[in-house]
Amino acid sequence: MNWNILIPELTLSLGILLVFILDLFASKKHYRTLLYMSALVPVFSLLSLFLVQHPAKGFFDLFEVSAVNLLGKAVLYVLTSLSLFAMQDYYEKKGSVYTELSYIPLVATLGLSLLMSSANLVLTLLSLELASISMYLLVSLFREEYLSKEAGFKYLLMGAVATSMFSLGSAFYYASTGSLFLKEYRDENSLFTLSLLLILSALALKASAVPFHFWTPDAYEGAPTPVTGYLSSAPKVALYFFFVQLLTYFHHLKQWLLLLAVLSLLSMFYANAVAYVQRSVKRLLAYSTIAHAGYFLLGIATVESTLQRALLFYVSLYAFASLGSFVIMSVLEKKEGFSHHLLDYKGLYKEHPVLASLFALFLFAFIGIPPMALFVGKLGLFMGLVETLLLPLAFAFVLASILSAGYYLRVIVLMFLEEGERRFPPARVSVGEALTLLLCSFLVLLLGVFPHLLYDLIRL
Amino acid sequence: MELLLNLAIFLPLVGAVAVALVRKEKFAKVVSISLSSLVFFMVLYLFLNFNWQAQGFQYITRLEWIPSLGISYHVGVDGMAISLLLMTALVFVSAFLWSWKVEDRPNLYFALFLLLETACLGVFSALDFFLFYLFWEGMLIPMYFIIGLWGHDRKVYAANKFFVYTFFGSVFLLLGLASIVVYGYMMTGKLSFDYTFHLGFSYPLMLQIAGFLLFGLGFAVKIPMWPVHTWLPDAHVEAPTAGSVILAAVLLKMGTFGFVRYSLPLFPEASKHFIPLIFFLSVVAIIYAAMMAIAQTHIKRLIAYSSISHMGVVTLGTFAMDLNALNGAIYMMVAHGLSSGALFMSAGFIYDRVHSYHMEDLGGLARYVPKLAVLFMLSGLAGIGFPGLAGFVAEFLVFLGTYKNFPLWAFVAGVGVVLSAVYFLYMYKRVMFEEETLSEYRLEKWKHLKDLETHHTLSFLLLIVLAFLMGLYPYPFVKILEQTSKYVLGG
Amino acid sequence: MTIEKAYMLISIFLFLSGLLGVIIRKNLITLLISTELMLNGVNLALVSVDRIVGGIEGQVFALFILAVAASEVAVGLGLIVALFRLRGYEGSSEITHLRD
Amino acid sequence: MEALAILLSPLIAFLLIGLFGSRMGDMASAVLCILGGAFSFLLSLWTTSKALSEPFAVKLYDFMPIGNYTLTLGLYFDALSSITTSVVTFVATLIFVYSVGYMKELFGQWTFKFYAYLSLFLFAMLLIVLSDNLLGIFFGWEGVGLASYLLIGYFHTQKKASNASLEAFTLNRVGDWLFLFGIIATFYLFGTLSITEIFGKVQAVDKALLGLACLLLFGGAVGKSGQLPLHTWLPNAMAGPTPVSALLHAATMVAAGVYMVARLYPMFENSPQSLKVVALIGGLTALFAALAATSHTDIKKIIAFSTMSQLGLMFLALGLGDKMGAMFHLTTHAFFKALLFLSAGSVIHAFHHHLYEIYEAGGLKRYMPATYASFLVGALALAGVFPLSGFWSKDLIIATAYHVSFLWGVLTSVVSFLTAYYIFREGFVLFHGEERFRGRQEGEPHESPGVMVVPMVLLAVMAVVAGFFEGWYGGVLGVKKELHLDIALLSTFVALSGIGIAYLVYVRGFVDPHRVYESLKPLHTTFREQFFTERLYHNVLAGGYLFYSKILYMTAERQLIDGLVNLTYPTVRSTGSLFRTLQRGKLNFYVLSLSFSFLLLLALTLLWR
Amino acid sequence: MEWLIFGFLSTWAVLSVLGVLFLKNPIHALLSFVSLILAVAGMFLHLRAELLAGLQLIIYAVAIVVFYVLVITTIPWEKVKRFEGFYKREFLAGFPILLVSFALFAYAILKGSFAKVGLEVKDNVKEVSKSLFTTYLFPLEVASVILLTAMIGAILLGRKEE
Repeated sequence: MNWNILIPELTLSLGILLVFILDLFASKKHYRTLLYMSALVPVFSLLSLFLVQHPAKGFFDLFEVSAVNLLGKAVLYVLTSLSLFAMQDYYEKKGSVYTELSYIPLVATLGLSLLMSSANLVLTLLSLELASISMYLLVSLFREEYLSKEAGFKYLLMGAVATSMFSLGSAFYYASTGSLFLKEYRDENSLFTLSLLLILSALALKASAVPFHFWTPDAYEGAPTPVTGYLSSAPKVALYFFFVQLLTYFHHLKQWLLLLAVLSLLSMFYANAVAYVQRSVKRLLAYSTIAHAGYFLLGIATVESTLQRALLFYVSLYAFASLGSFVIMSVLEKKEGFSHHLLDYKGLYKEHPVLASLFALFLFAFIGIPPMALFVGKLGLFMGLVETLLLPLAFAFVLASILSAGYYLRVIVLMFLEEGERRFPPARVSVGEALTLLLCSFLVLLLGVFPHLLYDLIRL
Repeated sequence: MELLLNLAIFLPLVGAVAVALVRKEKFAKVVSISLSSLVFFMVLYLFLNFNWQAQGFQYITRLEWIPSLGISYHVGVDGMAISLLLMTALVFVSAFLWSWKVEDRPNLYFALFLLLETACLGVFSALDFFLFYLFWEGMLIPMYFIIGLWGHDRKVYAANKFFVYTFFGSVFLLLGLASIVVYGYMMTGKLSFDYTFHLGFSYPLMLQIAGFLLFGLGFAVKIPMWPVHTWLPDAHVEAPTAGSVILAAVLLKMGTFGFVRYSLPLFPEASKHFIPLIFFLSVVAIIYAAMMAIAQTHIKRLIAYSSISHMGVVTLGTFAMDLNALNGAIYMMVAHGLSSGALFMSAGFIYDRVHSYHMEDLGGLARYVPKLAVLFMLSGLAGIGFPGLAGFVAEFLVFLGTYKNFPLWAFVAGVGVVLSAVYFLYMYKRVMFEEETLSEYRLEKWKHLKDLETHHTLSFLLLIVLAFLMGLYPYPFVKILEQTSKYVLGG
Repeated sequence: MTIEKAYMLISIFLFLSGLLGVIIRKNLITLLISTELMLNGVNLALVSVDRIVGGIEGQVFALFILAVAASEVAVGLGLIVALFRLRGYEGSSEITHLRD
Repeated sequence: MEALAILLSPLIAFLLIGLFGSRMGDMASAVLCILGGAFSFLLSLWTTSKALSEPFAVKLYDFMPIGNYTLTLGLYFDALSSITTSVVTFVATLIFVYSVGYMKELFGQWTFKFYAYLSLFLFAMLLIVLSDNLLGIFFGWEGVGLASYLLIGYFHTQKKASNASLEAFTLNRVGDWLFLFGIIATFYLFGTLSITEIFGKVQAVDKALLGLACLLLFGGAVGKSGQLPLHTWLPNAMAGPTPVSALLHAATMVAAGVYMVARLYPMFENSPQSLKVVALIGGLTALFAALAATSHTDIKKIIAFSTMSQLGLMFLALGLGDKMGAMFHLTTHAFFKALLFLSAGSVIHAFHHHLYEIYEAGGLKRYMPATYASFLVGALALAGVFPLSGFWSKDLIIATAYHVSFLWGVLTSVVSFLTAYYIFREGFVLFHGEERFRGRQEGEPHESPGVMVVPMVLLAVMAVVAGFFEGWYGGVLGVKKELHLDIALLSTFVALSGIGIAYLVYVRGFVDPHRVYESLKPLHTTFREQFFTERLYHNVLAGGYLFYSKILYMTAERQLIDGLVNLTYPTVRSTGSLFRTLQRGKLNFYVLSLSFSFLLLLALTLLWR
Repeated sequence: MEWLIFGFLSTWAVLSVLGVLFLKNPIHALLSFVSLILAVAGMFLHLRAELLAGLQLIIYAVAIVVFYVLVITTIPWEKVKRFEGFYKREFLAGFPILLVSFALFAYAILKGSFAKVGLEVKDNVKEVSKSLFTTYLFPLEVASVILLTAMIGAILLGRKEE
């Protein structure tokens, strides 16, 4: 047993255990301490990443680490820590304190972390499930809030469908390759093709690509906002790091490119169109996530290190930007009577210049304006698509990103260029939220100007 | 010297941060004006020391920036760039002076303008695609907010239209950049965003055509060429005066600059291939926009259309494949920057005093604001290519150069000379003359109008004086462009 | 057509019936049951594949699926109870408060 | 240096007046303006004496590089340019002086502008005359256009004046457009823009292209000189103050076209086709304008049409190869036409700028003897009565016309006849007959002050004596001309008969002119409406341009292009709301959609080949 | 004989599935589901997956179904009446879709080539357990975490909020 490769996850698990035990004995008073403690757990895991020797395999080859998935884990841990920091005040203000909240996100992260390293479909399924079930819980854990439960149930049911699809896909994979380990398989075989479709569909559902996106807007809207932030960032990173691994095994199928092209085109255009008719900013950002899923899927359309590196860079920074914007929304939601209706954002700049500016920063980043880091990802994708001569896809990407500018701008217009009608009591930004926001925006800007700090680490 | 160029680019950025942080109104104004003047003098110094006989770029700074992507911080100027830099720096001084009396959120206002200045200076001096694009898009956000926050009634519509439209162009531009960078990578195995690195390639025709179209779409929107021009009138109409000035004087030049700097040297065959198309679009722009201009009653919209018309002359000259025409086109960029800036100031001043842009509400102002009348007239003359002012030299060179290979096109485009005089003087007549058509009420109001204040006059004079200088003694200004034009035309 | 393949077909039938169940059933509990139906179908498929290829990994996988199914049901039922507490009993057609 | 000073003194005057006029006051500005003009005149006399013996050039500075060629601005003094300079500065100075009296009433109302414009005009005009290269000529060309625009629109509060100035500038610009391309074509023909160098190479170039260049250049002259078809601005330009009409629209600026063609005559000479066009346009305009003049009743417009007509004659002469005749007529015409305008201005001044219709005045002889005398001299000179200057110069042209073709000769004779008729018609109606102005204003009309009369007298003297310089003028231009007795007799007869008819009709009352005009109404209207060209231009061309621009703006721009642009947003939105129906919150429906799309993907995957 | 057993079991399973899908009352549907579980367990036995058959019975028939029963008993049934049965329209739309899907799946299965591992399995239970505790030990641990989390979640969600 090569325990070395499991150190980060073990650290995480120990942390979970510690927090769990403390939670059992601590009363609600200590909620804040617990949450901050748990926010520090991923930091330790992050540090422990440096102890891992890579590349290596272990646990009967079920589990493998490489430079890339370690990087993914690092990003994941940072995201988790940040979103935990941002959770504390929101739940307090909303009167929905659960001490359990301190470790459930960690469990989800554990699942995602395992997902990135899994080399066997069993482990993939289980880690995915671990993450999913914790996320169902996170979505629905909102005291006395019907919408949160509804979102949770919808997410759960769609998730269950995905699980069974994934399992069936695994069954076909097993039938065609004779093993559940991910490995090279090069025959033309309808069973294998079927397994590709099923597994891809299940993962696409988790990644909320059209037409498997239906849960996304509802779950995002119903979930407590910091959780939405977590949902829109951490799983994406893990999934796409996993996707890049999966690419090795499936890309030779001629259906792979076709399926991904269809999925990504649908996602881009569908989501960008529907986002225009949203009335809630939260839902709007949910659709933005779907559209971005479309962009990201382009990154794995075919094997080309330029593409995949750009994708991983893009998705990591997207996660930060997305987390940041949802944290801003959660700060705003602490105001009495604030819903996320577009009109509530009117004149936000007057009331909260800093928050509004940061939100605008993230929105501009989503549009893909330099010097925000997402731009570099976009550029990388363009380059990769050109390099692989997938020019129609590049064109579609261009059109979709132009299309998307409109609805982001609408939010910016409301915040900056229009006068507010409703008056809300001002919202305070807690320390944790401030930390998260600062770090997210800092990273988005810094890595926009010096992308190589991260880019060079992504070695495929 | 090299340092000076970098300082000139980034001083405004520093200023922007300072102005945004120190929330004092006076501080903002003083800092902006003094910084921009400083930048202007730096650029002027560089301009005067520019070796106009030397080929290639000068004042080059090259630092490794993002080595793994082949991106470097690479700035430098050629004759065209230094001329445009000079014009840009001057126009910004002028715009800041003009904004001396801004009362609405002055700190943000000046900070955005300073940001814009860095972006504009950067675009003209970047020698790296990535850096270029960074600055290119960097101007989008400040301008968006300038239009959106300080604009007039339909500012939101205009700002959005401006943003989406120009973004539309620039994403295609980005795709084009990516394509040629990738091509360079595939050919040499070296990933490089460096402009000079790519100059050496001769791309296959298909790639040239694709690249030309992608780049061209980005530039065409910014210029703006017919028929992707409709954002411009709206943006101008709604923008605050200084915003319009910068928009017309500097931002539009980015597109034409891009054509000269990128499209022509990188895609020479494709450029030749597309001459008929570009000429058609240019001539249509010249005549069509002139017709649009005469149809307006809104003076700013009229001036905006005149910009489109003049930009048609620039694109015509750019693609005439002739040294003189190209010189003229570049000259036109600078000249138009000066004249259109001054024209928008005039319109803005009228609005400040009378609160209307509409010709129906105006008339007979000449008697009451004589200084404006003079400067407005001079600006207009500079715009319509009156000899002795910069615009004439430019138009003459463009038509001269174009006539060599494409006499008919040049001749037809020359109608613009007539039409521009018509719409400008028509507007001037409706705004400044014809007092007898005024109502009693207005006449009474006009009697209390205040003429230009000192800061207005100064900002006018800055532009007009340079326009005169360039019109009366174009020799050095044309000479400085020659090497640029030569290498752009490949020889 | 071996008997294992026939079982495969039955398993697909079960899977798709589960999907159909999710599509047509009104009651939240029956929705959950339908997802179980899908998972059962998958299990059957795994076991029959095991027989066809002559291995045991399918059964192992099926075991894990049982665990997963159990945990999903647990959470799902918890949610149903919570929904019931908050709104009284709601059918699936009425959990449509989150919509565009 | 002194050569440069000719050019610079009006420029300096302009700058000083422009910058400090409001502080100096109007009178000081006027004085400055006159001083600038006078100084220029004196210097030009001096340089003329030098240039007559030996043409010389003054290089100013390198203006701009055109490819490998460097365009250097400079001045060129030869007989033609220096004499013209002297004439221009002389007439200009006199008119500047005159205008002090004329504009006196307006002093205190920023009248210094007027002098600034006048100085500017003089500078630009001298630039045309003196430049040694085409581009320099173009500079002056546009400069006088601007000055003309500003001066016509001097009374800018009036709609009429500002419209007229706009029209003038526009039509001039049309000419300038052609002129500009003429310059460009010339440049490509000769590789240079310097006129002296051009003359050296004129034999060597392609004739067809030379013809094209000449025609384009001539286009500029057409615009500037108010020839057909760019003529309508000239009569309307009379909206400006009278000194302006005298200086710009009679003596100098409009003559610039003629001067330019004469200046570039070596080019035109080598391209007979273009000369034919010049002759045709000139001849047509001469007749056309003369006809129009017979039917107009505006004091100044009649003289304006006369100017057009005379310019037409000059072009005809040029076209027929008589450069000297044209230039000499240009010179004499400058004197007597300026004189006529000044006299007319004097009348207008007498009525405090309220009277413009000839039929509203009458019998002024008694009140304004000096003006009357001046007008008479001017009219006689214009009619070409021996021995006034007009006789000599016109005689040259008519002789040339008869020499070339009988048809041209008849044309010139008819024009001469008409000229004599209409100018005396105006004179007689104004100064003879009953005093129709009674009751229109308080007090009696009075003679103009000395400051106006003296220039008139001086001009009258010149108008009388200038003709005697014919021989000398021909000598310095290197052309030998002798008097053709038959032609001289014929034209004197023609002129006298024109005067006679006018006398019979308007002084003797032989027939009632109103009834005659009434009975010939269609003809009269046609002439008066300039063969409806003005209406054509104003209503059809200008109006049509405006109309179609507006239509195009409303349709192509707003509806089509911008409409399409604006359509994107609703399109996307409606697409969005269409797709939104999928997301109605119903779980069953979600799964159904999911299954359906899954089926499609399944089919795609399995059946894709 | 084999086919006979298959026929019996599959008929049973199909009938139970129809019950789950179309029986109005959720309790009846649940009962059909239990019957299906038994049928599937039988199939497992028939396919010689004894361990799985046992676990199927234990986990599904006992644990999961008990969950359901517990929940169902806490819900007052008179309110549920409104939401019994199934949507006809969705059925009409969904049925053909799934029918076609079934055809495609069947096509793929029948056409597909299965791998051959060729492991001689003597004692199924032993082999599976061995695999479970060697190769798949790690996933087993993960599964336990899942179950734990789900348990905590169920408690959190199901308990009465104070």
